[in-house]
Amino acid sequence: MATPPRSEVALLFGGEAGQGLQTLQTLMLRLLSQAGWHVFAASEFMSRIRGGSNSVTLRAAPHPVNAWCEKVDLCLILDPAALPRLQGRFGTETVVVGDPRSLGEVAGMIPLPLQELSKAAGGVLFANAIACGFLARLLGLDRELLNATVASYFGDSANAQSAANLAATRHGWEAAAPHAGCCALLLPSQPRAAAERPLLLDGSAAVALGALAGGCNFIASYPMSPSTGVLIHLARQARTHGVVVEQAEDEIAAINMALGSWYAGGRALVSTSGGGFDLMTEGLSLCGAIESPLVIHLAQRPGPATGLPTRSEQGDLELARYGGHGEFPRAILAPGTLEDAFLCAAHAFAMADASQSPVILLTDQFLLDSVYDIPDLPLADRPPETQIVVTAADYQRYAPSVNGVSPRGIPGLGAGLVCVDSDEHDAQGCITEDFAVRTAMVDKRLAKGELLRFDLALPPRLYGPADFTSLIVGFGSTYGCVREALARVDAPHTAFLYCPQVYPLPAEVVDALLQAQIVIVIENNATGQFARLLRAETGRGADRQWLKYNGLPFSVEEVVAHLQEEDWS
Amino acid sequence: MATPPRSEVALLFGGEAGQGLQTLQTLMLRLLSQAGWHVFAASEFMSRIRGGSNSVTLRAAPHPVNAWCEKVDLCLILDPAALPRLQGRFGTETVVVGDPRSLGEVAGMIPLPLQELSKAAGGVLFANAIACGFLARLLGLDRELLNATVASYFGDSANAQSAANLAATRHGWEAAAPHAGCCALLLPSQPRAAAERPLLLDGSAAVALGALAGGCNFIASYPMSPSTGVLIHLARQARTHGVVVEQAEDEIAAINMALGSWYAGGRALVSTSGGGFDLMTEGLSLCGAIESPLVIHLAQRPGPATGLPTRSEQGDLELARYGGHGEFPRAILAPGTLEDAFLCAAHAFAMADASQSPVILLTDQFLLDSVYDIPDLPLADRPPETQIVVTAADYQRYAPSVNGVSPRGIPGLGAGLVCVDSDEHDAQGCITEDFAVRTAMVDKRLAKGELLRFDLALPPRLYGPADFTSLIVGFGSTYGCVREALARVDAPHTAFLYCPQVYPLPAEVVDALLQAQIVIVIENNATGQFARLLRAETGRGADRQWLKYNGLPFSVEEVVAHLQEEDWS
Amino acid sequence: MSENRFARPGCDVAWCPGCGNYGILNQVRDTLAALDLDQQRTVLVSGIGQAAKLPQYLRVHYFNGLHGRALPVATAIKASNRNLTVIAESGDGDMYGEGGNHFLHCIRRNPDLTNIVHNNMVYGLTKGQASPTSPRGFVTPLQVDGVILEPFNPLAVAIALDAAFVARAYVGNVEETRAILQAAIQHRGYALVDLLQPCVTFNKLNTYQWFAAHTAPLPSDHDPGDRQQAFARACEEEPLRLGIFYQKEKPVFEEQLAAYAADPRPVHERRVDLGLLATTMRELGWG
Amino acid sequence: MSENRFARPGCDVAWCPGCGNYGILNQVRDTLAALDLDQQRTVLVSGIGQAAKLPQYLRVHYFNGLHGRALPVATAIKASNRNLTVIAESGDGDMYGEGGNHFLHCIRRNPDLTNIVHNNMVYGLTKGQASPTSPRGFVTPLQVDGVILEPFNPLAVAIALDAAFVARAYVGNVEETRAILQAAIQHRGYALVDLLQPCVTFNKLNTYQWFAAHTAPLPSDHDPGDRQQAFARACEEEPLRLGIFYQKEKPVFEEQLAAYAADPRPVHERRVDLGLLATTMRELGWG
Ligand SMILES: Cc1ncc(C[n+]2csc(CCOP(=O)(O)OP(=O)(O)O)c2C)c(N)n1
Ligand SMILES: Cc1ncc(C[n+]2csc(CCOP(=O)(O)OP(=O)(O)O)c2C)c(N)n1
Ligand code: SF4
Ligand code: SF4
Ligand SMILES: [Mg+2]
Ligand SMILES: [Mg+2]
Repeated sequence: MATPPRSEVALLFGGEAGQGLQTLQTLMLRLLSQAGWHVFAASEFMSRIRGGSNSVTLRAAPHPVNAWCEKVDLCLILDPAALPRLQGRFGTETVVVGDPRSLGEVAGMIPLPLQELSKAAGGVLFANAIACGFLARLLGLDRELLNATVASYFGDSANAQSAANLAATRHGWEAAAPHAGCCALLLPSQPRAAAERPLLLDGSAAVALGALAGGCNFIASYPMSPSTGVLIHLARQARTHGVVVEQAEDEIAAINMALGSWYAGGRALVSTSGGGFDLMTEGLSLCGAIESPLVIHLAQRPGPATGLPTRSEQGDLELARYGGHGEFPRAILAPGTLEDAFLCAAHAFAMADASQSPVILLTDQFLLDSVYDIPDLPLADRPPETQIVVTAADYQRYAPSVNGVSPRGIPGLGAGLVCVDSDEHDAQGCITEDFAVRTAMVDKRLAKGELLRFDLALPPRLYGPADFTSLIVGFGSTYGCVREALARVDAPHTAFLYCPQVYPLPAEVVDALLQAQIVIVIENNATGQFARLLRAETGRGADRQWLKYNGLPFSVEEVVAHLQEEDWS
Repeated sequence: MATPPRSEVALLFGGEAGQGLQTLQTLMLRLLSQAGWHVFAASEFMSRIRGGSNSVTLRAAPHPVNAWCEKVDLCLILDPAALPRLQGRFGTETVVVGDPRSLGEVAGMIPLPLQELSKAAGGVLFANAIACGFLARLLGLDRELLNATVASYFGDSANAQSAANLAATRHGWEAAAPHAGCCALLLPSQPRAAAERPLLLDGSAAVALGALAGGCNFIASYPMSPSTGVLIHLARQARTHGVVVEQAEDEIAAINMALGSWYAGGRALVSTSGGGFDLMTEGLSLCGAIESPLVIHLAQRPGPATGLPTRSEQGDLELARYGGHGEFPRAILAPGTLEDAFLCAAHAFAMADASQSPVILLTDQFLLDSVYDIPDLPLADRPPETQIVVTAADYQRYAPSVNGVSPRGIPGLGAGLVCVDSDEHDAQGCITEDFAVRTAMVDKRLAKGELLRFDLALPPRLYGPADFTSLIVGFGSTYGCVREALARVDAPHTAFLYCPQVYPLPAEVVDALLQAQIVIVIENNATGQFARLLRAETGRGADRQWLKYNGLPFSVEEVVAHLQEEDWS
Repeated sequence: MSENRFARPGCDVAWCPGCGNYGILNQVRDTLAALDLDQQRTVLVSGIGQAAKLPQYLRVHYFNGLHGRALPVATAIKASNRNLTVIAESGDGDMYGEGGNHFLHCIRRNPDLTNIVHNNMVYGLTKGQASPTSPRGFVTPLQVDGVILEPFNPLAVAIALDAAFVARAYVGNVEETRAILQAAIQHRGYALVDLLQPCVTFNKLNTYQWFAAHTAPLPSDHDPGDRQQAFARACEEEPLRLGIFYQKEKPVFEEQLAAYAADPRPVHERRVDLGLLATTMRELGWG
Repeated sequence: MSENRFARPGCDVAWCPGCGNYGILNQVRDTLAALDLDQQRTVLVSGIGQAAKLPQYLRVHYFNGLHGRALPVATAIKASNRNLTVIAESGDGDMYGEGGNHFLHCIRRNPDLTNIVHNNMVYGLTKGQASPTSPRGFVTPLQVDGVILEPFNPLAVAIALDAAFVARAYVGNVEETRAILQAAIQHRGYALVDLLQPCVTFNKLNTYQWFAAHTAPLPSDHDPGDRQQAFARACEEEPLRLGIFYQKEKPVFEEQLAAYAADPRPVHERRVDLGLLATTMRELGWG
């Protein structure tokens, strides 16, 4: 079964919840990254704590990777249910590893006596280290690097746990002897120096760091997959970075708390998923009415209702755009990379603050749970300043202004009173039913939308020829697979327009749509929400739609197949 | 100040909340209706219980009227604040009536010594009867009819309250002697025989009656203007018509109760306004997921947030269309007349039941609080049947089917089990994470959208030439003013497309848009939501938009002015 | 118990090995059978969470709705068809957190349903955050410095709301829990069973051992008719008392509805009376 | 009282003549002045309803938000700037109905704020439907056969939640109400004042006369430190007792937040520490 050395490799681990796939993922990511590779991992898992059947796809390549692929070079199977679930992805050259004791005899499978070795090592807890040692040897990796990685993961090597895991790793390594290098990686890659270490982050961490970089100092949220990671990251930083963190009793409380915090001078975030966002929409409307800044992280998963809680979809774009009653401006940022997740999160705070409007950061389970290496995150030179004024005695919260933005005061800072009202109000914030004031206030609020469309907008990025005739348009987490697929297929005159800001549509998006003869919109939902949004806003919709809605992200192969179906002549 | 007799008349009453404008409105509507006129009244009022400054516009004409106009022929002013608020609507011929004791001297005002007469009659409670008698005489109405109307309103004439009010009416009548007929109506109109009485209904009553006709037997709601009227009407009918009525603790409870009732075989309605609807959107998504029928009455008022609680707007169309996370079909019906309010409410139940989807009945404060006469409401021949099946032992709630609709069982009827789940589920209603089942279930749910677009759709109605080149498109309560304005202005090749179903768009709407050279969309909001929806769905948007968003409905005069600005050459 | 007709053998149960939910499942199933309930008239309603998966594992009608919203659904089912036996069950986060407002107002309504709350003092399905009943100081991935909120005392609150039936059980006490569930289902009106349940994965504090050591039955002289006494016992923290704290006959919600004044049939059996409707139309139509 | 700097003279008050809210407005205004609060640091938060309009008629900072949602807003304001005095007030429908879940969990949190509930036992602004505190049998345009739900007893529930300060006042008793409001604002932690208020337009049952006849001060020997006694008195229906039922020193929410462990400043005074952030980034970035 040994194959010639490969320039890149795709691993797949299948197992039950609770079998430690996450640990194995981390160990292998670190090991391969330290060995000099670019790495990527994405996990798909069921909505349960133990059992079921989950998997992790892990890629290593000499160039950066950030897309999910179906192809598998080396597959480790930990539970019997995994094999039938995953084998559709196997090719003729896929190397399959598993324990015959639990899986029975499988033709061509390289046996890894995991049960036996675990028992010897001291229990199932050591299965990950064993598997790691085993896989490392199949991949032809360096043994010292392996040991260093395992040791650093489990704490310094003096500690007993670390020592036991190192021993387990060795057992795995040794058991792999008959198959050493059977799935070897081509380049005798240079291990990285510690100083050159890239960042290995998942999307949740990137969003949380971006929020901190944006000056976030308050988060109130209610746990909900896949949004909880951001909340937990910020809870861990509460002390260090001075963030007020509260688990609210429900999503309604969460968003109202966030608005209360902005009112008092905080920079608040809420993190939720579709169902929780629904519950927040009245608060979103309040945000529009009182002209408060607000950042909402909407982490998408497949709906409707509870749907598939741990899986991925881009099915809440229209909810983000239209949720909340009445009319008021908002912005929606939909990053597709870790860097953009960071930048969009940070920028969301600046946008919200400057426009006194809600900004929705639209992510999905796939992006949030994907891990890959990036050289660095672009920290700004200076900390962000909240645009608040020291009020004078005659302060008016809703003083008229050309661009719709009134200077924002906060209680306790200055001589004025800061009065905000969810009813229609006058410049002072007092309830009014005056028809002319109503009209003026609507106009004032809507004027701020122009700031979001122009001054504060995040432009789209075009990949491919500037004189394209065919244009693939996407947002959020489809970024990686489209770029990789385009690199694989010869699609002349075709460009990819990646839109980290999906609403309001920056002028460049409109221009690109007008230039295109064929517009293809790719999105991870069933009804083509982005295409509809583009048509609603510009009159120009999609000529072709690439949709997927089974709960999984697009794979590179699927996009390649779509590209190949197109007639590029 | 006497003017030549008029063929129709527009009255305006201005007063504080608590001064009895509603009683006066009812008395005058009945009187004029009994006298043989077609009548219409619309009120605009502040969000307070006493004080403030409200008004009622009441029209009488030989032909049916159902639009609000700004023109005033005869104005009764009850409070000092009303005069400056309303006098912008006066023309040179407007007859103004008021009590100099409370208003001071107003040039040209016909004095009605209301304070003095009220005191004599026994107190302020009698002011309405006095005013009614006074106005009746100015209008040249028949005294016997006046007495009969007042008597029937206050109960039989033997009763003391009735007698006192009759006396008050007489005082008013007598005080008007010097000005009798100064604002006379032209036709010595024939009083109607009692049997010919038309119905005098407001929009809330029409919706409630439509719901009953649609078989509604359950309503759970939380009070919120302007949706509360429907709830109250049904509460009054609870005993007679066997309706389970419950004031929920919040809107979330309300919609979940409604879903529970449908599950158990009920036909449930919820009634709310924008903010409450926001809170219901998670339940709406649940409705989509479990494929429950549901009827939601969304009574619009100006937002965002609390906005103008007692005023009118069409600002929640996009909320109705896109609210709720994930993807599932729905229908939105937006009646513009009382007959349609009734029919749409009844049809909403049939649609929801047949498609197992949510149907949103979209109204607004103006429609709900407008009163006019209609000959009758079209009751069906047979009571609606709920489409439920007696289950067999192997019953599957989500059995596959061609049009997406699975036979709907309920607990307690048959040998099967009825299992519904908000998670993605298989045919039996059990949780699944199978990717193929997921895809099939999404397709099944979305297939039902075609039923709503075709088989069950309420088609638009076209008024004007079939070979139009200009098309005015509207939905809901703009109906009346557009039709009246078009009757007044010569707008060749222009037709009005009135859409009681705004989503999914019936094929006829699409056809009409394609035929039109110029599309004008009229809507009572600031951002042109219907125009955007049309563009999103068809690619064809508006060439011109007539928008209004100060909290008032369009007046006939405004639409006339818009029409006159158009270049019809 | 494989002959138990409420059992759904062979289904893939998504709980962790050792979870307290298995015991609850058995106890609920046995109680339904012991009461000889009509399967065709038994409806379970749940929200979202580990506890809320329970109906999936029984042969009953079920409505597995939204997180926190089981009680309004259950109330409406009962109000639409009074012939059904309705049980609303979910986790502590679901019922006392997200669904707290419904908990309050459902008790005020007093529909004839049973409310079983799997109280594991943690959010299981979302991986171990604090629930409203988590003790002070409880450390979680989110409450990194420990819980700082006063734990929610469901029994005390229910008694303050004058709930018709208020009980606490512990899944480890099989017979006692069955007896309590049985009494709760038989009680006419709203019945709360706060059912202590170890979450072996995320709650390393409130374990089987902990519950065994920190619970005790109500004293034998406890009088469930005495609201003040019930409240006092509900406030006790050590030991946590088990049993029926409070019980009272009260007017039942659905029995008082005007809709049933003249017609006892479930709403699905009724048809619109068009003649009556025409009359109503005329009545309303006179302005 | 025109020199009262919290007064906002000349504003158009939207309440009905004779409404109990006028008295509450005066009492709140006088209490703020009597406590000599810093106007620049006093924030009123309200929801929607007649009661919720109160902040409009005072010279204070205010956040007049959504129906039912004053408490989370108020909690966050206090948690973001501990130098502010925060008062959350609204009607009974707002606080106990739509906002019921926040009422529960705000008490559990125990932020240092005062919660004034105008309890007129009716929904005023929406024209007279029953509120959670409406008595059984109360007939309204919506409850045409009278209320069939158990009235919500806010004091009993608050005591069941072990609230830090629980009081009931009646607007007709001017001095007593001022004293209670004063104590509530001065109390460190959450303080509930359920403030009985006649709605002269929609509640023809619970009038000034009715309240005068059916309320009485707590007995002079009442011990606000005794939770059981407080609960027992809270359960009494005739007369309705007035005064401070329960009071307790408890850890305050915002004092326990990790965000303030090293830095007492309000969040608006802080800036991101970029160096620290770079370190955190590296820490998280090692997979
Ligand atoms: C509106 C909404 N918010 C959040 C969630 C995510 N969620 C699912 S279960 C759960 C909590 C589970 O805890 P509990 O109710 O105690 O049940 P357990 O899993 O402990 O049995 C949460 C927060 C959701 N499904 N819906
Ligand atoms: C989400 C939402 N639901 C309903 C309403 C309508 N509403 C406004 S005030 C109110 C109730 C008022 O009663 P209460 O809180 O007791 O105040 P009161 O007017 O009696 O002082 C309601 C239901 C609303 N504004 N928002
Ligand atoms: S996480 Fe806890 S509650 Fe959930 S199944 Fe596992 S042990 Fe049970
Ligand atoms: S309706 Fe009642 S509560 Fe509202 S202002 Fe009038 S009297 Fe006061
Ligand atoms: Mg739990
Ligand atoms: Mg009230």
